Amino acid sequence: MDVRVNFYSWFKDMTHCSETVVSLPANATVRDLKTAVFEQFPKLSAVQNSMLIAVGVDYQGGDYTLKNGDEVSLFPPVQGG
Amino acid sequence: MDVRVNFYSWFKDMTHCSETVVSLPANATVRDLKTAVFEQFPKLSAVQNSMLIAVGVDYQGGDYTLKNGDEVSLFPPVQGG
Amino acid sequence: MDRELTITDQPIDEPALLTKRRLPPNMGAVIYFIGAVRDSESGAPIQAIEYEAFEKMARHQFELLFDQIEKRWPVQSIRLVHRIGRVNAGEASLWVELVATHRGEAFAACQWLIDEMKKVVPIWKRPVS
Amino acid sequence: MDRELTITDQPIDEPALLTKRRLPPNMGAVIYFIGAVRDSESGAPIQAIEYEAFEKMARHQFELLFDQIEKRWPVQSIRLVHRIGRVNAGEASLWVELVATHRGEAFAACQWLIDEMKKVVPIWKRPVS
Repeated sequence: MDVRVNFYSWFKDMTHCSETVVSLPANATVRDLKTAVFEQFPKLSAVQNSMLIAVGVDYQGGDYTLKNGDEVSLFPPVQGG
Repeated sequence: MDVRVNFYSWFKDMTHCSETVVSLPANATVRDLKTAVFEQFPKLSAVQNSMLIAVGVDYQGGDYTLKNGDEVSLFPPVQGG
Repeated sequence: MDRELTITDQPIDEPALLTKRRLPPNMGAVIYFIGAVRDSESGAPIQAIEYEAFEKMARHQFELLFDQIEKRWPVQSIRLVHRIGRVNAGEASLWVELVATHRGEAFAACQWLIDEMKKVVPIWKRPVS
Repeated sequence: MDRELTITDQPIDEPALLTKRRLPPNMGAVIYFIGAVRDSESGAPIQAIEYEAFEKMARHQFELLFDQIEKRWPVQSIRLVHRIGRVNAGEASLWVELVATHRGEAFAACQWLIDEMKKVVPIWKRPVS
């Protein structure tokens, strides 16, 4: 399946893009997606400890199983206010 | 010396007046003043545990030595806001 | 610390007070607290509250509290308005504005101020039913 | 609990927001918190902050926080405005209004809301020097 991945804030600066699409096997997890994204954008793996991950509009952990049509967002710590 | 005593809030209702003057010996303390006031207004002694006492615009305890011209205020717990 | 204290028998004009806010560009947080008269007290309906103040002492006690805040928190300014006399239910009796660099000290100082004023500032309430 | 959430690239119009306040007569406490952009960041002068939001998720995360407040404190209403895009130093980026019966819950809920939003609501800052 193809999963769209969005980047926000300075993650966009690191990847030089605001979104990408990664191809994953059926039943792939968020963890699998991260691995695929880090292959495409190695710099991001260095900041994975401060990376937040959302599927749709909810935060999800590595074990979350992705399904077709899911949209994943990767971004640094938020700083509203 | 003569000391003016002011009452506020429901202390006025208990004493039926907003102020009085008590005559005290020189070097009398706030404690002496309370005794004199309670003689004049016995009802007040029943609420002395919730009585606040100011000399001028500052709170004072029983040991405070009064001087000529001091103005004392007796009132129940405050409730601003 | 800038301070402005008003004890008044007139309604609190929040829009006018807002217009006069001074917010220097190095300040990041503003808090307003508005205390309003509720339409019941101890379960019984009321029309208003009549506030009585020993005004001269109230001013002095407010200033002592402001002194304490100045010592304890880096607060830029406080404006406080307390209404006295009859205040109808639904109307504001207390308005406080506090400007500070960060929200932590603004919240801490504002809460402390209101808690303490209710212990030491000689103002009393009398419900009007 | 009434809620009103606005994410906007326009200046926050505090007087207009004040005019639209709903204060039912059984409510005793209103708190406003205004977060303003300061003219320095980490010691260096800045002109503005550029706020970026993942808006759809930001709205959802704000609503989840409001849900939590509704469960935890007896709050009557929350109105929250967060500005995005360029916000010049001295201007407000965040405006929160919270109406409650008593001040204790108003302060607690307001502080909790701001602390939590800074952890979960996807909005980011970029200083403009």
